[in-house]
Amino acid sequence: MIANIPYLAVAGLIIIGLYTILFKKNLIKMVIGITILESGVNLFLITLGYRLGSIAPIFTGNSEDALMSYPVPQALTLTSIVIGVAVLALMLSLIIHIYRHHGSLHVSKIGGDDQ
Amino acid sequence: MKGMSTIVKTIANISFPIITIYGLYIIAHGHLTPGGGFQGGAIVASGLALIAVAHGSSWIESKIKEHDLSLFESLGALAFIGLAFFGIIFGGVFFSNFLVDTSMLFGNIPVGGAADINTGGTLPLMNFAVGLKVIVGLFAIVLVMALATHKKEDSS
Amino acid sequence: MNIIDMLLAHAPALIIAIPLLGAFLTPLISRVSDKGRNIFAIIILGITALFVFYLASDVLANGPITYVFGSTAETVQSSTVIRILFEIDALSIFMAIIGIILAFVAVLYSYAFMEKNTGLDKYYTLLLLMTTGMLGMMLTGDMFNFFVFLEITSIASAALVAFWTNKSKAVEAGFKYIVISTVGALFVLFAIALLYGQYDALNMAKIAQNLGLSGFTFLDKIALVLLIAALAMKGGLAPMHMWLPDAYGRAPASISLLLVGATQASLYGLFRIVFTVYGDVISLPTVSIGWILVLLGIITMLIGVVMAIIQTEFKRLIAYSAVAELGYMALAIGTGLTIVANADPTITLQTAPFAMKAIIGGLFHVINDALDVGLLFLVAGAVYYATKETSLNRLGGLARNMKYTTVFFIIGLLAVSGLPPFNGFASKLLIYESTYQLNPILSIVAILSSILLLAIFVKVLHAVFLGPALPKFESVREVPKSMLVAMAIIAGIIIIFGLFPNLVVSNLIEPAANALVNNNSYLQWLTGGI
Amino acid sequence: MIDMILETLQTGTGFWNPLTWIVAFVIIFLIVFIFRGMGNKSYKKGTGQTQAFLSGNKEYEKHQMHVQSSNLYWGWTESLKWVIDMLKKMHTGNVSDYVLWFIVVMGLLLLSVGLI
Repeated sequence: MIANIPYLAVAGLIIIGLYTILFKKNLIKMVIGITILESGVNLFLITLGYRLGSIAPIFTGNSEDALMSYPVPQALTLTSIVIGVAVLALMLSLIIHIYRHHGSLHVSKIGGDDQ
Repeated sequence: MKGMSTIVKTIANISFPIITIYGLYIIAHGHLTPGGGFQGGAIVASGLALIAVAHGSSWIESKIKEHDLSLFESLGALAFIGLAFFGIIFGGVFFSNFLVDTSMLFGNIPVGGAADINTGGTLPLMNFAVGLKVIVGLFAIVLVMALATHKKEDSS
Repeated sequence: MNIIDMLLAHAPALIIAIPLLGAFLTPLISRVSDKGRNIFAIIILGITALFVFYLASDVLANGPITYVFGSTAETVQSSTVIRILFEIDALSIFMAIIGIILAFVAVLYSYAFMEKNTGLDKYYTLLLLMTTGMLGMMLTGDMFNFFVFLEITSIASAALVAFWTNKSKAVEAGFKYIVISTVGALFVLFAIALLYGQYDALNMAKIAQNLGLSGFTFLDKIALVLLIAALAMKGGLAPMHMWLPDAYGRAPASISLLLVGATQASLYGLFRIVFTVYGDVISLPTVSIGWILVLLGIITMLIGVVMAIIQTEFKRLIAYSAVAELGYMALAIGTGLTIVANADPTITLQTAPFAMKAIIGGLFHVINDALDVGLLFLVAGAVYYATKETSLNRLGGLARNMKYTTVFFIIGLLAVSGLPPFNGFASKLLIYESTYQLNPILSIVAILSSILLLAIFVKVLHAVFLGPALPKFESVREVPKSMLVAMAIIAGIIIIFGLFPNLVVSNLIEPAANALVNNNSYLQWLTGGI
Repeated sequence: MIDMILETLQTGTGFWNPLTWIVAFVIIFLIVFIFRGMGNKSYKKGTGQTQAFLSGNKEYEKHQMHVQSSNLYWGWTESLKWVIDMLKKMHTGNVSDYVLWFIVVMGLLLLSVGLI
């Protein structure tokens, strides 16, 4: 049971993230929702690589046969975090521009052209 | 945006070199311990962001231009790609780690749990390149965003 | 000579590396000269195109090529495949040809089209990055690498959609696009994590092999659903297409052209996942994935054409018709999939030969759609360049001033609505005939949408180019030569494809369709039998 | 080589050869042209014959006569108003709704593929 708690946290984070994206009306809050969703996925990746009782996969100062968690998911998570930073920066700068045009961050301000 | 009080400025000035050295340490030991170009670069950039907040973005703007930052960003990226291209020339494959097992820089092969800093082949060099790009890139983002909000305040 | 041979041997890596290198050199060159930078971007993509065409001839003659980064293919054939590698078969290189044609034409078109804008060093950097991401998605053989390239493409294209930041609608479209892309890509990453957790592999071929061995678990089903939904959204299938008209309609015309390629790269990912990665187990779900694709395709076509008819913005109208065109591909590939992935052993590709024709038609339509819709976007951009006007209600009589543009528009019109003797007809004929044998209603809907597409574009032809000369457009002149050349390249390819369809089908499309259907050839290198 | 270029595309049950089509098109065009030549030759330019007749109303200036795009296919949009209104309501332009559609489709797929 205790081993499943990270997966429950993953599910919780993803649901909170989606809820925030879907139902919050402030653009900044939507961006926060995306970040939470991303954290959920990253946590899932990290959890996959963990073996019970393992240590961090560091070569220096550890014996070669020590039980280590898998390094590949951590590398993947890191890549995902880097991409997340780029996406976050882009979204925030677009929000700055939207605010300049409308003076508001309400989601209904960015309406479509078909209405 | 104006700078903050003298206390904040002084503390920021004192902590900035410590943060920078810590970040550079993380970059330099990327191939041995957790960390690397991005993580260390983010730490250094956060130190720069601290300075930007403490002294105000207009003060920073008078010292550094965003235009010059993009030059260093390109240089970092070019160094990274260039190393990958050198892999074709010296190692026969793109991204080949051609420095490993040579007597050159970072050429040692680690032995049993005791890797020294002179290992890793091209990896430390790529970490430096990425580190440069991330320091400059993240700082440029922070600076541009600070200036963008600051211009808005001026006009309203 | 020796150096050239050496470079050609590394063509798979260089196709990605050269635009990437170009992207980071652009800001430096732009300090020296603006004109030099524009020409530099054209040259970079020209060189990349040469490598793509060389690689295409190689792959089509000798079968799939595997390129491992930082190592050789032999060293990764052991039990764990952890290296990033590119695997290029006929389908990937077919998509890459589409991508590089679009990218090259886009950069050529930008030369004059974007001339008066500021911040062009960023524009060209992002354009080259987007090309890198697009080509990477098409060539990679690694799931996580696919995700990374997907995100690179999304970030670069969202920034480019919002390039005209002084227009509030453009910024909003960019924001919508990046939100949609990020959410979709995160679910792709989640699915990749599910697959990685079960099979300890990120390599597509390795995952496919392990999936075939272990059956079809519940987690595999969830991963499949997440991948299909996310990639279908990025590929603009209804009812998740709504970001597409926003993004296509508001981006600069050259970027709309490139976005067509990015969208199709996502569709390629969808096909690759369904046919190759899940190739051995796709017949196991009770609900046929093929029918799901067919259903999505039908909805997409109908929504696309109905919404296109009522549009008043030129590029938004073309964007909706692009949505309809995407529906054709989903319909055709889905039709093929219903037969390929059939639990009933009596129904195979041999007993139902129309499935193969459907896949060929669908893939042929991928390249035709890219060219036709792309040409229309370029014409819309040319009209905007000459008149600074996007609303169809305020345009008129431009044929008097812009003769060449009008001719290109008519070519695009006839091709996109599938009239003989243009290329759209050949692929649509294949789709009609094969879907008819699956279910007549499908081909009826397809023909109906085609007719409506013709009606839509005849309306545009009348509203924009025909009619009396309007006094406010008296001073309008033909657009600069580089834009005309860009349009002429695409129009020329359309005419060649239209006149000699079998040349294209038998040399380019059929190998791609075979590569799509037989995932064995994709998995071959794992066992060392290249 | 030439054979390969001129080959006919087999579409399963039919075939498609653009060059044949073009030849046929030219022949039909010639026939139509001949028929057209046999028509009435009483058309005269610059006379009342060529002027538009708008129920006796005065003719507008040329540039005012341009039919705008939103006036075209008026009947179609009017008769399919319910469909178009429904679709317009669907395209809100609100990014939350876009994500909602994605979640809905994903949920439906999950129900149909994952659980059945």
